[in-house]
Amino acid sequence: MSNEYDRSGEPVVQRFTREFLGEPNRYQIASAGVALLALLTVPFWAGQYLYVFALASIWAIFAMGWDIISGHTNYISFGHSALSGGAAYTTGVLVHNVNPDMAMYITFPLSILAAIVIGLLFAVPTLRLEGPYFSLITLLGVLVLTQLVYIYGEYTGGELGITAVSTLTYNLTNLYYYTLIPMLLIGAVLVVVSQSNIGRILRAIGENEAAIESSGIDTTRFKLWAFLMSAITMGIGGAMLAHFYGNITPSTVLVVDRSLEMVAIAVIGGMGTIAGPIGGAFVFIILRDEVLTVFGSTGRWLALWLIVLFFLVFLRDGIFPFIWSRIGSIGGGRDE
Amino acid sequence: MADPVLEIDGLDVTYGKTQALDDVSLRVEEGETVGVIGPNGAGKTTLFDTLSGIKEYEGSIKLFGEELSELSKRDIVDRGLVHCSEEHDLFPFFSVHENLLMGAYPRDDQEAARETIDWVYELFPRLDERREQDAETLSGGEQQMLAIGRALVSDPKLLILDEPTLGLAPVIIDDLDDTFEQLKREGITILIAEQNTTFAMRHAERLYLLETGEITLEGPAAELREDDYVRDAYIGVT
Amino acid sequence: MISDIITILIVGAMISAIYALIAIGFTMIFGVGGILNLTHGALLMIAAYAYFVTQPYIGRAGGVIVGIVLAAVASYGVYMGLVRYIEENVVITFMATIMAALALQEAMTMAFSQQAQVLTPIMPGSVAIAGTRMQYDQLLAFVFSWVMIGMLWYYVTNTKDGRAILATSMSERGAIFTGVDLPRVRRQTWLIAGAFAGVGGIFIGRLQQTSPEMWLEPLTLAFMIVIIGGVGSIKGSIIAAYLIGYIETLTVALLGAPYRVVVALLIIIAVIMYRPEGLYGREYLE
Amino acid sequence: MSREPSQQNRDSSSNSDRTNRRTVLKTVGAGAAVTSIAGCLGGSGGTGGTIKIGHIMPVETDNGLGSERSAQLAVDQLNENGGILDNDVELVTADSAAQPSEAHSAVTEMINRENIQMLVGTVVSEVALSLADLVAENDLPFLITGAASPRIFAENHAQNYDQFKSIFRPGPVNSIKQAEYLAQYGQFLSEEHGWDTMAVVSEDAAWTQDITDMTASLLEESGIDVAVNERVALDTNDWTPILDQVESSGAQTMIGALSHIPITGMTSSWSRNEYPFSLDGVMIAAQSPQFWSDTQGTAEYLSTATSAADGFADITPKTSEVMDAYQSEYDSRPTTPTFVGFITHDAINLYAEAVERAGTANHREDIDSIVEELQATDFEGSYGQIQFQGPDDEYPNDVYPGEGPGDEFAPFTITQWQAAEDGNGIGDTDGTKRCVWPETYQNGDHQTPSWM
Repeated sequence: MSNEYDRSGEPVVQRFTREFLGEPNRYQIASAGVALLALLTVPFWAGQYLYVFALASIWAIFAMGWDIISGHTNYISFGHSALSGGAAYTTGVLVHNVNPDMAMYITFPLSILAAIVIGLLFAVPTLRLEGPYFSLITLLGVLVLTQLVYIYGEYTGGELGITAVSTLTYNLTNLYYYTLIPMLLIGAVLVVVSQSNIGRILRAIGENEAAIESSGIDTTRFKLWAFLMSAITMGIGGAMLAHFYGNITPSTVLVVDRSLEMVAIAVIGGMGTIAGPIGGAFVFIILRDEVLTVFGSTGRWLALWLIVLFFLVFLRDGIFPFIWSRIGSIGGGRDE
Repeated sequence: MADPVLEIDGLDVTYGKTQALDDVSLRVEEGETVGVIGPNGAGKTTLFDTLSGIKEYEGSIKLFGEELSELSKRDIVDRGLVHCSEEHDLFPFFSVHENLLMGAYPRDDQEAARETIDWVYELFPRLDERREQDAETLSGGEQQMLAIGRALVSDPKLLILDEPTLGLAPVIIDDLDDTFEQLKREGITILIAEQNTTFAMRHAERLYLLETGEITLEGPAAELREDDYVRDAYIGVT
Repeated sequence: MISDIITILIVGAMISAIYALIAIGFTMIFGVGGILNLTHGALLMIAAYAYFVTQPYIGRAGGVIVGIVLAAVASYGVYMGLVRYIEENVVITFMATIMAALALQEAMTMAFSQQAQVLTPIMPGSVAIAGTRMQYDQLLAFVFSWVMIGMLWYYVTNTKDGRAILATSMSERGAIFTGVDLPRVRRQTWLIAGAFAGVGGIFIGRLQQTSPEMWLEPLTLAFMIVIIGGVGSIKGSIIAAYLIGYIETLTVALLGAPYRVVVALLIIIAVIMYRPEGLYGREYLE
Repeated sequence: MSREPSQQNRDSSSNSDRTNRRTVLKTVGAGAAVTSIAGCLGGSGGTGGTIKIGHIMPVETDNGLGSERSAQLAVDQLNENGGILDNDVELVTADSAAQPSEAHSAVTEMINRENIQMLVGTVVSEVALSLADLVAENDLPFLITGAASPRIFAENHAQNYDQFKSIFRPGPVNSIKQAEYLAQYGQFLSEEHGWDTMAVVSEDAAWTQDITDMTASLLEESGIDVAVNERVALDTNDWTPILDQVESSGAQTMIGALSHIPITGMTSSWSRNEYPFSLDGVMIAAQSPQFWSDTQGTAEYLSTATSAADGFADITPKTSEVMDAYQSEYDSRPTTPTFVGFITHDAINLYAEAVERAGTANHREDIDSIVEELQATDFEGSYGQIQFQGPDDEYPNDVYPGEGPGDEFAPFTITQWQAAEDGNGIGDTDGTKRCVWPETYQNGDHQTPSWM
């Protein structure tokens, strides 16, 4: 991706955008460019929000990971934090129990592998069946994994967690780019997948699986592929989160609430669009940590869930697809 | 003059982007048996679902002079339109008798309904034998009888039958012929959709030919029987 | 040894009776509308808090009645105020109901704090049965459970309205063609499910704990029971409730409490792999 | 354990005027530098006139809210007496929701936006552990009040003292010590009532491991039969099997270590079913002054370990001062400062004294002086005489636990819920707390349940 959409005119950019974003008008291209440019320049215009934005970037990764399977195919996962948390714990357990100086180039791939393995345990029995089975298994899966962390407290530190993981950096500007760049790269890959035929088939599965199946497509295989992509994304995000906080506890990376936050982010941003959940993560985290704090620490959650509920009832497509189409039809306005 | 039982005018029904019914017009007068014939996928089932209030439509459907879209599904049954569908839509874990009791659901006079149930048992002695059997364990022919029986218990003023002969053995179809004659003697108004054109022609006074969502031909049964196109395309195929 | 077995038999029966109460409403709502109502656990919470708040003023029996009524009304409210508008989209309903449950949890936290509350016993005291101490409330829960199941059974088999509920859960089209008023059936079902959840909630709240977080576990239980018993099947959910109740009791006795969820997950996976329709289920419709 | 008396600092207040003026000049400059580095807004974000104290607690729990209010009380009292180094003191408080992630975010913002100069708080050990790196990186004085895990010091200070030197724990004593004291308390019960069989029941969490391992074996060593030593799942709802097990084991008391599992249900079923044993141990929920009403009076006879006897015994002359000040200010739940409140109140005051002595509160410029003075602390607080262990001790910067539970240094107390005379209990209830152990602070006898 480039931050030069707004100066475009080059055929490459035009072809790219036509292929992957439909037929955006110049306002849409401009606003996407402005949004991207804004993200890349946060340290210059919103320095005091760097930490929040860095956190939002990681949550954007999670929300995208959720979206590529659940948002696209409508197989709703209520336990995606089992994947990211599994990855985070793999990093932690390795560092804590095997070797405190284990390098990231070892822990990172192993963490992603762990997310894939956990993901396949969810996916294989359930993805050939209808949605609710998948939802139940994911929900139980995250509860079980949380329980296992307590059962094997000797290795996982139980509720006290693992503090041995090294923190990425304390420089907020660096921290921001360390999270933003991977997020944008993952986002680019997943947007391409989402806009390709694979993505279209996944969305079609979400709309009417029987119809897709009757046209001779093996939907289970596509769902498995989507889930695999999701697991890899969650693995990357999970390992990043471990290094973001420098410590891992069940409540930080694993408990079911974390999974439901991912659902909420994707809903607000726009399910099945990849780009929507990216924006959704920023909206959600800023609402949670900055705006809604006026309602107090419990009140803000109440407000957040009510907002998500509002979206589900009145703005199902999410905020960014809505804005995108508004810009597309009227022209003008800003943001992604 | 009394309103016709059913009067459809310029009916359009769509599934997403595909047009299932296109400018369909049709009427059924009281006491008549009307047939809709046509190939599989022509839109007969869509038409019947629309009549039961399951599909949204454009155009006009008047049931005893009332616009259908202003009636709830429940009202439609109350007005006497009873749908006996292709899939039967029986209650699989209810016994034969319980299914018939459900047929009595819309009726105010439960005593009269009980009499109708007895009459249905007379009409279909095989159902009588299987009173306590779950509907899902019945054979295809028995399920068809039960579906018709359940519809009759609802005391229909307009009985709409979707593919009653589908998948039935010829012997059973003979039974159905008798049933139909009896229903007509009772004076029940019937709208029947059939791929089995000969069956429809045996019982219906007037026929409509529905092809790819459009009415392409209509007229008295005798007239269509002589029609070359109908004869070539639809008679003898079943 | 023998006394251990008897203990497990008794303890299992008591907890299973409550599980049955929780699962029945969940499965009924699924049956008539194809909706997985994830606010179900929150209804239990509402009933428990209703009993907690009103019992000191109107007595124990009054508190129980208010709890049941309020849960039923809340259930009705969830349907009329939210689900009715989105029920045509199963996935949206699925997510909206869990968000509603989360919102209720936070609302309860704001009103009553996170602190777990103690409910006054409905029937104070306990009795030793074969060496196992049983609170009267546990026995009461067992009795309540079967009385309610009996009443439900009578209602769905011997009354017109009840039969319509059962019929709708078997075939929605069949129900439409026989003139069943679907919106009315749904409203009734949500009311009944709420009442069952209310009874279950008061007993769960009384015998375990009443806290804003008490909704998730019963919800997961209901979900599991319904999948094992067969979605939409009342009979299946009762049998599965006892199955899960006994397996949990055994797991706790043999392996320890933390393994409850683990064993439950393994069983669920086995069921899903080898008998996805559950014990008494039809194929998952739509 | 080496003690380092700190008389040499006692007189430092005599030249405080001169020190202060110098400090103000110095810190204004530093404040500007910090502001520009952190990209922060506002001129007073530094130390230009306000010293900001950060407070992190799960404020929706009684312990957390009691601490927050006590911190505010301490800050108000400091301001009435001229502030710290002539600067106004401001409390910046955030809710950790007992979640490490929430706490991490909140403290990051406090450091970067509010420019706090000291952090006090957290009863939750996982939160304290997860904040250690962040706080150490910023050289921020962090006074831990409530969280008892020894890991905070064993894993950090003992490995690299210089990195983690700014983190202290004024109280309570760590959980290893608590486990030891709990065994001593068991012996006391044994002597008092002639009990010879006990049950130890801990929730299955990392903080209770010492109690499972140490308390039980110490009890055994002193000739008490530990018939049950169980760990129960954190999601335990149904206490009947455990209570039955304790009953059938013949134990006369169940020593519990329970924090995450709600124990209100357990308490009422223990009392209502008249299980024939006493309930003792570390029961976090029972520390709340509202536990009597939460359990509708069934808490009677239940004892729990707590610091400062939750204010129900005069540990030091200051205990009742803080208690009275708190109660004249607040009359809603929690109606007493809770044990955390006392420690937090002490922490802020000992910090104030330390920076007064150091002559600077500028942690970014001069953390060494601040740490040096904190190390030299010998502060009579409301919950005990507070000194810190030296850099070469086993737990550097952790509170000095004294020689025993009744020592004036960081005393360890057990309170029991008892019926109040003449209905003069906490709030409008019939229940009150009495300190039953150690004997130094005792103001009531340990009572066995009436049904035993």
